Order: sequence, then C-alpha cells, then structure tokens
Amino acid sequence: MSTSRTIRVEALTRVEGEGALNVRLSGDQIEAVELNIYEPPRFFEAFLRGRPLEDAPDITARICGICPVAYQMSSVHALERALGVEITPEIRQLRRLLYCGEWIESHALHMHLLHAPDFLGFASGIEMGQHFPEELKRGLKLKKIGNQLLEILGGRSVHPINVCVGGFYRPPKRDALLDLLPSLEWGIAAAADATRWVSEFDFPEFEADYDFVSLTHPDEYPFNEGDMLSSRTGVFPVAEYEKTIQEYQVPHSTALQAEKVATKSSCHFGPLARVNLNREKLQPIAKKLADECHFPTLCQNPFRAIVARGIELTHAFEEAAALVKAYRPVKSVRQSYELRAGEGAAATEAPRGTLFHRYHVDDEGKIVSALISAPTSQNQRQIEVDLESFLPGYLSLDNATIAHHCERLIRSYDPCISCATHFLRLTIERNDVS
Amino acid sequence: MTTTPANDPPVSAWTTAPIVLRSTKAETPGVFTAEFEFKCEQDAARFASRPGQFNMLYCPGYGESAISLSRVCENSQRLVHTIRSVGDVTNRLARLKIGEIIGLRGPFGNGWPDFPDDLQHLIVVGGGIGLAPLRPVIEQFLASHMATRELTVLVGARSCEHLLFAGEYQSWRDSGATVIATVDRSAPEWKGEVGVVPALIDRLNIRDPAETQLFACGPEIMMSYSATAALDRDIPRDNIWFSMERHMNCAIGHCGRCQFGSHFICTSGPVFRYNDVQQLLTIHGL
Amino acid sequence: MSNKLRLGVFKFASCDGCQLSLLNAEDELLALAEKLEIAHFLEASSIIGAGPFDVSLVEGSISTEADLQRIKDVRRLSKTLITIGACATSGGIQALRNGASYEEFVRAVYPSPEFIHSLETATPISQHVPVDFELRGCPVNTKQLVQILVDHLHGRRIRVPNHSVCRDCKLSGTVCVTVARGLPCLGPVTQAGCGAICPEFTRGCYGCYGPAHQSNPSSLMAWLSGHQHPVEQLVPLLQNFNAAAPAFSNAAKELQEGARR
Amino acid sequence: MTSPLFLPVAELPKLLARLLELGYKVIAPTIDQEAIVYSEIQSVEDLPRGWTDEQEPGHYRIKPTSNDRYFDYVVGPHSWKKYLFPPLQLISRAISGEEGWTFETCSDAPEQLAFLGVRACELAAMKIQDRVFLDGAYVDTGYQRRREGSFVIAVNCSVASPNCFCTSMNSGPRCKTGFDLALTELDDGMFVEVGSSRGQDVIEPLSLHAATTQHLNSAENLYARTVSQVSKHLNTDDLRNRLMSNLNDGKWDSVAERCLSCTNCTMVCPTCFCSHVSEVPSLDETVVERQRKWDSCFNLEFTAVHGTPVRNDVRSRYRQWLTHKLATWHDQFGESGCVGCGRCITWCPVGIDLTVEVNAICGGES
Ligand SMILES: Cc1cc2nc3c(=O)[nH]c(=O)nc-3n(C[C@H](O)[C@H](O)[C@H](O)COP(=O)(O)OP(=O)(O)OC[C@H]3O[C@@H](n4cnc5c(N)ncnc54)[C@H](O)[C@@H]3O)c2cc1C
Ligand code: SF4
Ligand code: SF4
Ligand code: SF4
Repeated sequence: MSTSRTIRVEALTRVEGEGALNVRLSGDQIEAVELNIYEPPRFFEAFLRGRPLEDAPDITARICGICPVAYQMSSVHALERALGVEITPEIRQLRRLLYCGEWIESHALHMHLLHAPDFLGFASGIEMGQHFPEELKRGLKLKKIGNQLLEILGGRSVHPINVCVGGFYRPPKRDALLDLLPSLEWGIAAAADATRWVSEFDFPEFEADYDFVSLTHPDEYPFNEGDMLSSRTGVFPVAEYEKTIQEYQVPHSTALQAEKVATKSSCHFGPLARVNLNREKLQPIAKKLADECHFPTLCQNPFRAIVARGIELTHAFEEAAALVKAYRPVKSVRQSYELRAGEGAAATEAPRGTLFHRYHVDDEGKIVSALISAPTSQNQRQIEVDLESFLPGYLSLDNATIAHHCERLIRSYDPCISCATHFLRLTIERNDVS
Repeated sequence: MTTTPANDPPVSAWTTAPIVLRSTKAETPGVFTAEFEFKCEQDAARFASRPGQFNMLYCPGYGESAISLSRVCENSQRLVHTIRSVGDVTNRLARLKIGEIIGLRGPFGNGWPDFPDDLQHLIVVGGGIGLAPLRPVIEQFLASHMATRELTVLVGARSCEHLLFAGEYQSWRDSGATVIATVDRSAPEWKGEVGVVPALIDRLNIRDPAETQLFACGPEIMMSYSATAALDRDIPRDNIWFSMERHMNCAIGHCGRCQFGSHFICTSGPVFRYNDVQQLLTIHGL
Repeated sequence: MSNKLRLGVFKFASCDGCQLSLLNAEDELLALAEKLEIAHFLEASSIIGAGPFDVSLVEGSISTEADLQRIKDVRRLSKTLITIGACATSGGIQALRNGASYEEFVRAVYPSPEFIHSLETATPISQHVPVDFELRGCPVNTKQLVQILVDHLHGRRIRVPNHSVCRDCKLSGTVCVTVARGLPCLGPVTQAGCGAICPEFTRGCYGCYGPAHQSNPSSLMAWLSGHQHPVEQLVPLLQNFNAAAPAFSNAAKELQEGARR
Repeated sequence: MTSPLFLPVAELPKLLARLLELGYKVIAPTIDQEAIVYSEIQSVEDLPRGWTDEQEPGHYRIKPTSNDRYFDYVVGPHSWKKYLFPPLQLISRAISGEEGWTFETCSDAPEQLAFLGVRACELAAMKIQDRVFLDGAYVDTGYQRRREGSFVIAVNCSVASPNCFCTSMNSGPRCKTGFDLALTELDDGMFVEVGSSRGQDVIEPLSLHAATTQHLNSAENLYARTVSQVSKHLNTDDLRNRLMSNLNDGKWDSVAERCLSCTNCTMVCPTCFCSHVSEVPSLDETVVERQRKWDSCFNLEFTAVHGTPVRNDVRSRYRQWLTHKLATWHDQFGESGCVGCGRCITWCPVGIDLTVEVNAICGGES
C-alpha cells in the first residue's frame, strides 16, 4: 500500500528567524524536502544602492541581530578592498578581538539555549536549566562575557556602533579590556568544560560525505582573512567566490540557495567545516581540547557541530585573552582614504559560516551595487540534502517524531534565517550555470 | 498676614521615616482615606504639621507622591491622607495592606494661613480631591468654637458620587457650618445644586467682605473663577488663597520641577495668596 | 499551570536583534522566567504555545499579506501588546522600500519575482492593530526591556524616558561631537535609551531610537546644511532604521525639496 | 588678605605637589575628546599648555597657540558643578526585611578636591548654586560637604571668547572673591592672590616672594586687555521686568522654531540645578535605590501632572528656561541665574544665543 503523506514543521524553533520544513513522501519514497524560509524579504541590496559607502557596516548589520559583527567585518573588508585601504596591524587585531566577542556570544547562546536542550530532551534552555542549572548558568555567563567584550569594543552587543570603513571610530579603553581579562581567562576553562559536557551527549548515528568550505589562513584560525578552502576541490580565492559557489532561487523559499558551480553540489559551511579544515590553527588549549574530546580529524556527523562550536568557543576565549594582554592603545585606529570608483569583495567567518560581500562603488563614494551571500543560505541546500538521506531511517515513526528529528538536524546548523532572507542578489544569470 | 513653614527642616531633607498603615476607608470612586502611624516614636515626636501641608509618601519601587494631610491630629502620631488613585504610586497606596510599611518625608509646604483675629467669615472652596487639604481647616475652624464667625463650605464634584467626605457634611452643619454641594452632572437621586462652584459664591450672604477669607483648592480654572466671583462680592484680593498643584519630585525646592513663575510650589506654596499667582495663571504653559 | 503571566514573543520582518536583546539579559533571564511563563518564543523554545498571552512582545514590521493576518491574531490573543524595536515601531530599515519602486526592487533583487509574495510597504505594527506600548531602539536596550517587563509585572505603568540623546551625553561627560568636531549628529532630535554610545565613540548619533518628544529635525537640518554638511550626507542620515518615522521622513523630504529648489 | 605673591612658572609643579601632599585630588583643565575638560591631573604636564579654544555659537574647536601658557583659553563644555552637584547621585535606599521596609539616607564619602583653573564666571556660578543648595529652607548636605571640602584655585582669564559676556553679568573676567588662591598667568609665572586662610596655609611653605609692581602692572594690563576682548553684551537694565512683561510675546515662537529642546544649554550651564529622583529597584525589588540625575526643564516629562505636561510645547519650555535664568531667579535667589560664561551659546547644537533672543524678545540692544 502506497500512501502519500506530508510532514510539516510549521515553524522551526530555536533557530534565529523563522522558517518551516515540508517533506513530501510517496510511500517510502521521498518526493521532496523543502526548507521553506518564509521570512519576509527585506531588500537590503536594493536600498544599499546609491547610499554613502560608510553606511554599509551599519546597515548590513541589520540583516542579522545575531551576527552583526560578521556583516560589519565582511562589508568593511570588501569596501576597503574597493578603495585600496590598507589597515594597520592594530586594527587587524582589534577586528579579531571584536569577532571573538561575537563568536563567544553566538556560540554560547546556540550551545546552551538552542542546541543542548535537544540532546537532553528539553523544549528550551530555560527548561533545561531546571535540571542542569549549573551548566545553564555557566553558559549564560560565557555568553555575557562575549557581550561585554562587544560592548567595550563596539559600544553595544547587538549592532555595535564602533566599526567603520578604515577601522574603528575610537580605540577601546585599555582599562576596560584589562578589567575583563579575568573573565576571559575564566572563560577559557569554562568553555572547555562546557565542550567536554556537550561532547558526552548522545549523537545520532548519521554521517555524510560533505564538501566542507571555509576561509583558511596560513597562520591563524580564520576570521577575516585568507583564501577559501573546499575539502573537495581545494583552495580558491575569495575574489572568485561567486564563480565557484553560485546562488539560485527556489519557489518555496524567500532565501536563495547555493551550490558549487562546477558540480551543482551542496557545501557545508560553519564550525564543523572550520574545525575540520583548520584544526591545526586552533589556539593550544582549544586544540588539546579537540583531541581530548576525541573529535574526529574529519568529523562528518552534523550533530557534532555542537562540539565544534565548543572548541571554537574555547578558541575565541583564548585568542581574546591573548589579544587583550597584548593590547596597547594607539591614538587612532582609523585609516583615512580617498574616494575612488572600484569594486571589492571579502569573506569572513560568521559564527555559523562564511559570509561573503561584494560592492561596486563610484568615485563619489556611493554604492553602485552590493551582493551579500549569507551562511544560512549557503547551508540551506545542504540541509535539504542531509534530510533526504537522513529521513529514510526514520520513516516508520509517526509524523511528529519525524518532524522532531528533522528539526534537530536543521538546528545543528545553527541556521540564522534572518540572514538567509537578506541574501538577495542583483542579477543572476541562470544560463551561466551549466 | 504671611504664611510660614510650621517647623524646622528635618535632619536631611531626604531622610525617610517608616510609617505603618493602620486603617483605610473608601471615600468616593477611586478615592480612599488612609491612616498611618509612625513606626518609630522619635519620628513622631519630630513631626508637627498644620492644615494645608503635605507629605511625600514613598512606596519603594513605585516612587513618591505629594499627598496633603486631610486631617491634622494633635497630640497624636496619626497621619491621615486622602488619596485619589491615578497612577503608579497612588495605585500602589490603594493596594497597601493594613500593617504594611511605606516611607514618609515631610511635612512640607507652608499650609493655609492662620485665621486672622478679625476674621468674620471663612469660605472654603473645594473641588474634587481638592477638599482633602481643606478638611483640616474646616475641622480646626469648627473646633475653635468661634460662635460669632461664619464658615461656608462649597464643594464641587463631577457627580454626586464623587462628592468627597459627603458623610461628614451633616456633622459640619450641626456644628454651625453652611455646606453647599454642587455637581457638574445631575442624577435622579440628586436633590442639590447643579453647576459650577463659583456660581454659588454669587448667592452667598457675605456680611462683611473685608473680614472674609476664601481658601480654595481644586482645578485651577475653578479656583480662578471662584476668585473672580469673590472679588465681585468685594472680598479683598489679599483675602483669597489658592493651593496650587504642580509636578513635585523633591519637595524641598531643589529639583526645579514645581516652578510656577517665581515660585517653587513646594517651598513657597502650595498655598498662595491670589495676588501672587493671579497674573501667572493667565499665562498658558507657565 | 501557575499564576505566572504568560509571555509571547513574536517576530515579523526583522533581524532578530530585539528578541536577542531579551536573551541578552543573562543576569535577569532566569529570575524573569520564574515570574513569566515563556509561552511562545520560537527563537528560544520548541513549545509553540497557543494564546491567550498576558504580555506579547512583537518584533518586526508588517510586510506580507500573511503577516498582516498574523498580527491581528496576535493582537486578539494578547492582553498587553508591546512592540519592540525600530522595525515594529516605525517600520525599520526595510521601510526604505516604502518610498521606492517596489516592483523595481523585487525585479532587481530576485531572479524570479513571481515567487515573492510581499507587500509594497513595510509598516509599523501600530498602523495595523492597537499597541499598548512601543519600546524604541534598533536594537532595543536590554535594560529597558527588562525594566518594562518588571514594571508590568508589578502593576506599574510601562514607560521609558523620552528625552533627547544629548542629555545622556552630558550626564556622562561626553563632549558634543557636533559642536567640538563638526560631525553631524541626530542626538538632539533622537530619543535617548542607548546610553549615548555613538558620541562616546566619537561619531554622530544615527537615530536608532527614533525621534525624541516634540523633536525638531527641520531646525537641526537647516543648521547642519548651513554649516558645510551637504544634503547628500544628511538625507541618508535621516533615512536609517527609523526612516519612516514621520518626524524624520518629513525632515528628509524638506531637505530634498530645499536642495532641488 | 596678604599682599600678592609671585610663583615662577618653573615652580607651578610645587604648588601641585603641595596640594597632592595635603591629600587633595586635583581637578583641572585637560585635553580630552578634542576639548578642554575638567578631570583629575597628576602633574602640570596634564594641563593644556600651549592650547586654546575657539568658540562661536554652536561651535567649539581647540587649537595649538604660539605660546606655552597653561591657561590661555576660556571655559569648555564641563563646569565644576559636575563635582559639587554630580550628574548622578545615590540619594537613599530602601531595604525590604522581615519587618517591612527600612530606609537609609545615602551620602558619598567626602573627597577632598582641589579645583585648579576656576574662572571668575565659575566662581560666580558656585556662589549661585550655594544659594540654591545651602541658603534655602533646606540644605543639601551632600553639596555642603563637597563644597566645604573643596579648595578653589581661580585663574584670571587672559582671553575672552566671542561668546563670553561676563562683563554684562558683573561676574568677570577678574576673580574677586570666592577663591582660596587666584592666579594670573604672566609671561614668566603666576601672580598669586591669597583669598582665604586655607589658601594661605597651602601657599605658605612654598616661600614665595612678593609680587613686584611690574608684576602687578602686567596683571592689570592683562585684565584690561581681557575686558576689552569681551565683545558680547547683554543689557541687564530692568531685565527681569522687561522679560516678565513679555511672556505672551509672539517672538517666543520664532525661537521655538529653532530650539531643539535637546537640553544641552541646561546641562552645560554652571548654575542650572534641575534634577529628578527615580527608583532603581533590584530585580526582586527587595532593595530599591533612589537615584538623583540632572534633569532639564526642556524635557516634556518635567512638568507632567497626571500624564499631561504643563509646558507642552517648545515655546513654553524655552521661555521657562530663559525667564528663570534671567528673571525669576532674581525673585527666588536675589540675583540673576546667569554668569555670562557663554556655554549655552557654544554648546547649543544650532547656535541659539540667549543674548540675541533677549534682544529679540524685549529689545534693549546695547
Ligand atoms: C502639594 C500637593 C498636594 C497633593 N495632595 C494630594 C492629596 O491629598 N491627595 C491626592 O490624591 N493627590 C494629591 N496630590 C496629587 C498627587 O501628588 C498626584 O496625583 C500623584 O503624585 C500622582 O502620582 P502617581 O504615581 O500615582 O501617578 P503617575 O501618573 O503614575 O505618576 C506620576 C509621576 O509624577 C509624579 N508627580 C509629582 N507631582 C505630581 C502631581 N502633582 N500630579 C501628578 N503626578 C505627579 C509622581 O510622583 C510620579 O512620579 C497633591 C499634589 C501636590 C503637588
Ligand atoms: S529594530 Fe533593529 S535590532 Fe530590532 S529587529 Fe529591527 S533591525 Fe533588528
Ligand atoms: S554629540 Fe550629539 S547627542 Fe551628544 S550632545 Fe552633541 S548633538 Fe547631542
Ligand atoms: S545661561 Fe548660559 S551664559 Fe548664563 S551661566 Fe548659564 S550657560 Fe552660562
């Protein structure tokens, strides 16, 4: 007997932004898996046109309140490339420090409030806290330290105000950073403990042969700089990003999806990809931690992304503490520049994956066009592909249980749907995609 | 005749004394009378007030409100306040339970002037909650057994259920006062006056205007028209007194909020001679 | 289950930042959760609670037909409805489309415009349903958000100061960036709430909290444009996250018309 | 008191050292945020030596000078009121215990502050605030403690900005009373006047020589030159009555069209004293602090009675400010509330000039 049924997750929860999932089955055959992002489109690229280029970091930050720093970093780097601005080592370090703040905040949030409850069988972090109060409090404290770091550097944690093309409006106060140092040092150990805790969770047996993609840098764990690296096809320059990874529109979603141009195959972005591709560049304690938690050299179980997140959380605390110790204020951390027409692209590593921006600017400093590729959009196709291979093992279960499992898998990507919908492009030439 | 603060300033103007709610009594819709007692005797000993003064009642977390003493109890540490619930503090006050503690700073303000020796006739005009700070005056007047002198109490309210202290009018009358109540909106059961208070002044029997005093508290417009009516009846300007209301925060003349022209209502008022405010009242948004 | 107040958190077109501001109340979150039952908060909990809600926090603006229906449901189910953030209170950054050609926006941005079901405008919640209180900010301030929830729990009227950013600059000893550095700053016409952080970081305020009480952006713009600040710089300053707030949009219009003349 | 002394410029550090040794925290002009502001200094190196300021309505810049004087500028955005009447103060605390609420009055630990570089108009401003906080029916004990604990070293102005009008307000530029020590910066050092026995005690151990007639002459010349630089004037003749008889004048509308109601003028004014006490409860509401913050008559909520502000438009709020400062202040405190420092003119983001507005509203150009 072959019946057709539809499994629906009407509203994905504990993800940032709003989306749904539709799975159409015909008997045991999966007809379609559709990740439906129904977030209303907000047309960022459209209204960036004609605006002063200085506005890009503040405006693109509003694409996502969870990873505004990522938007600020990708936009300023891309615009600096267009203008030919070289930033100083001091600026570069402060940008890494700012990014540490966002990773800490975002990773601690996702691990403790959004993802861990899945493994322990709770509906929310707050409910989990009734049974794991110490773990939740530790998580909240870790998160808070990330926010404090963001506040010192950026004025506030959501949509910081201190980032500009050319650097920062004002250098952070050294005293404020030094006051935070004990917390950062506490955070290294606490993050490692949190990672050990999540690494003991019961992970579903599911692996896939992913094409992991992230930035890579010869000396550092990737934040703002470097080339793109694909586990399948190797290194490619950021400037060739859209030639390598192409986006397209699907009728069931307001977010665009991405796939490798050459193979029309999906890619996996985010912490799992980064740890797999850049493990050697982790800070010492984080690296030891990865070994200690028996994190596989090539981890292909998406559910284990929570462990990768913990490793990166630890890394971010370590790196932040080191940067704070080394910080010596200089009078200005802002490079001046001359306006000129040009074009520039940059990719940086948002907590949940690579965020790519490209801008054209004119000689009056106005934005002519903008292209923004957000991590969630890029992972969206991958999530659907995963679900297609994950689901057959669960089809004997009732719809609600299947839906629950699907949601768990989706959540392991820490999708930020707000980002995804702002992933819009100016032109797309479908014919080029062959 | 001038008015002077009745007592020396407290140790620090911000020192807050704990007071305990002893009883409450519903008056009109949204208005109730609360009796408090000082928690500490030494606070009670320091406290001496006169009619027309007010206290700052403090509900922690909600804030302070200026509330007049609606009865001045001599030789007693009782504090009687009649309160209209309109917002955070007053609503909180309305929810207090017997025995609960709140804070008090006070008394503040100058209060009503002393009755002059040659006083023949006192006219008290209270609109709405404005009768509260006037009740101590009425009670003091009646208690002083001034047989030859006359007391007229004019009370105005939106409707008869809003007439404050209505249950006491008869006893005031029994003690010799003339009490006339008027309402804006009549109701079937209402047998009294309908209309505004100033209209009542036109009809009063005022034998010796020069020795008549008028104390008013209520909406500014009501007070102003009452004053005009009183002037028409030849009551001298100097004999007309208003109790004014403005936003009050510190009550000690330091926060600037209650400024009204040259005056801080909290320290040089709330009671003003009509002469001192008449001009100012004509200026919109002062 | 208890006499806790039931809280609903709802999202419309937005960036999630205002909801995150609630989760950023790390020190207060657990204590709040003891007093409020988080009945619906997709970002934080898998329980999709049905109404009614004692308090609903609404983030985001209305920009689709479906959302237009949904906000009415939320209103119906909520005793007290509080909008949080610039998106919800003035339309947010996406309201920039309101003045532009919507068709062109969609075509320019999506390869298959026919898949996109969206309204031509992004509008504040109060344009569609009655709102009990609007908390400003892009994003809202966590302290203010916690404060209004606590005030509500204690039966106090919800309110936040509505004075200008300048007052907070002065309270913290920040030197005015307009007067001392010649930077254009919206602080004098913007409602406080952020803590005057932009001037503290030596940049002008860009108006996240929307117009202050009885604000006078026309006068400020007239002064700035008379002092070496070109209209092309001032108009975008007004057209940020509160571009559709009438005081700001009118001032921008005036500037543009003045420049054309 | 004693006859004037002379402090060679090289010995200025000794004066500072003496103050520090006596346990004073020394507050003086410094450069920060591209302005000359008051903050703690450790050495004379922290003073804005060789800098001056440039002021116009709505405009302020600092720039280097060609000389190396320590005090060659006028007043900046800060005033000493931030130390005597801090912008944020804890007033009292309520603590909920088993027997209900108990109340504590809070007072900050008294700090010994030495103010270095107080200008004549600022001395006048302090005296005005003394009247508000010390001379009325109620004494602000915190203010009293801070005021009595502070040591005041005045400095006579060697320049005036186009926004200064102290000569009209009879408050400067010459420091006459209200200081412990007063300095006049001459080419080679400071002409020192001692204004109190406390001042005498501080300066005594420095064993300074008496100032020479030449010093005295140079100082006099400098005063005269500064007076001649004061270009702004306000006709104060009968000003109180002129303003009070124009309260309904239509010209208030014209300033209301420009005024932003942003509070800057009141915040920078060294005499404005409005404040607001608000509740700061702990999350569980078992401890509630009351916090006093600077407030302003330009804020809408300032006069709200049952939710409706009495001064419900910019016109009435600007009028309140100006008439309070220049007219009703006389009634309340027996003098003007303005010392002519020009801060409200400089720091108004749209350059509204009260002297111009007064002339517009009630005439009297002088
Ligand atoms: C001298 C004087 C005597 C008064 N006597 C009485 C009285 O006997 N009985 C009575 O019921 N009311 C009286 N009032 C009015 C009473 O002070 C206000 O109704 C009360 O402060 C409102 O506070 P709330 O927190 O309940 O209202 P909300 O509207 O929630 O709060 C208003 C805020 O404004 C402050 N506020 C300060 N002054 C006022 C004011 N005048 N009106 C409104 N808000 C004010 C409040 O403290 C509070 O912080 C008097 C006012 C004055 C000035
Ligand atoms: S108001 Fe700003 S921070 Fe809040 S949801 Fe909208 S874009 Fe995000
Ligand atoms: S910097 Fe901006 S907000 Fe601050 S005082 Fe100046 S104009 Fe006002
Ligand atoms: S009113 Fe203006 S000029 Fe007068 S003292 Fe105040 S700030 Fe100075």
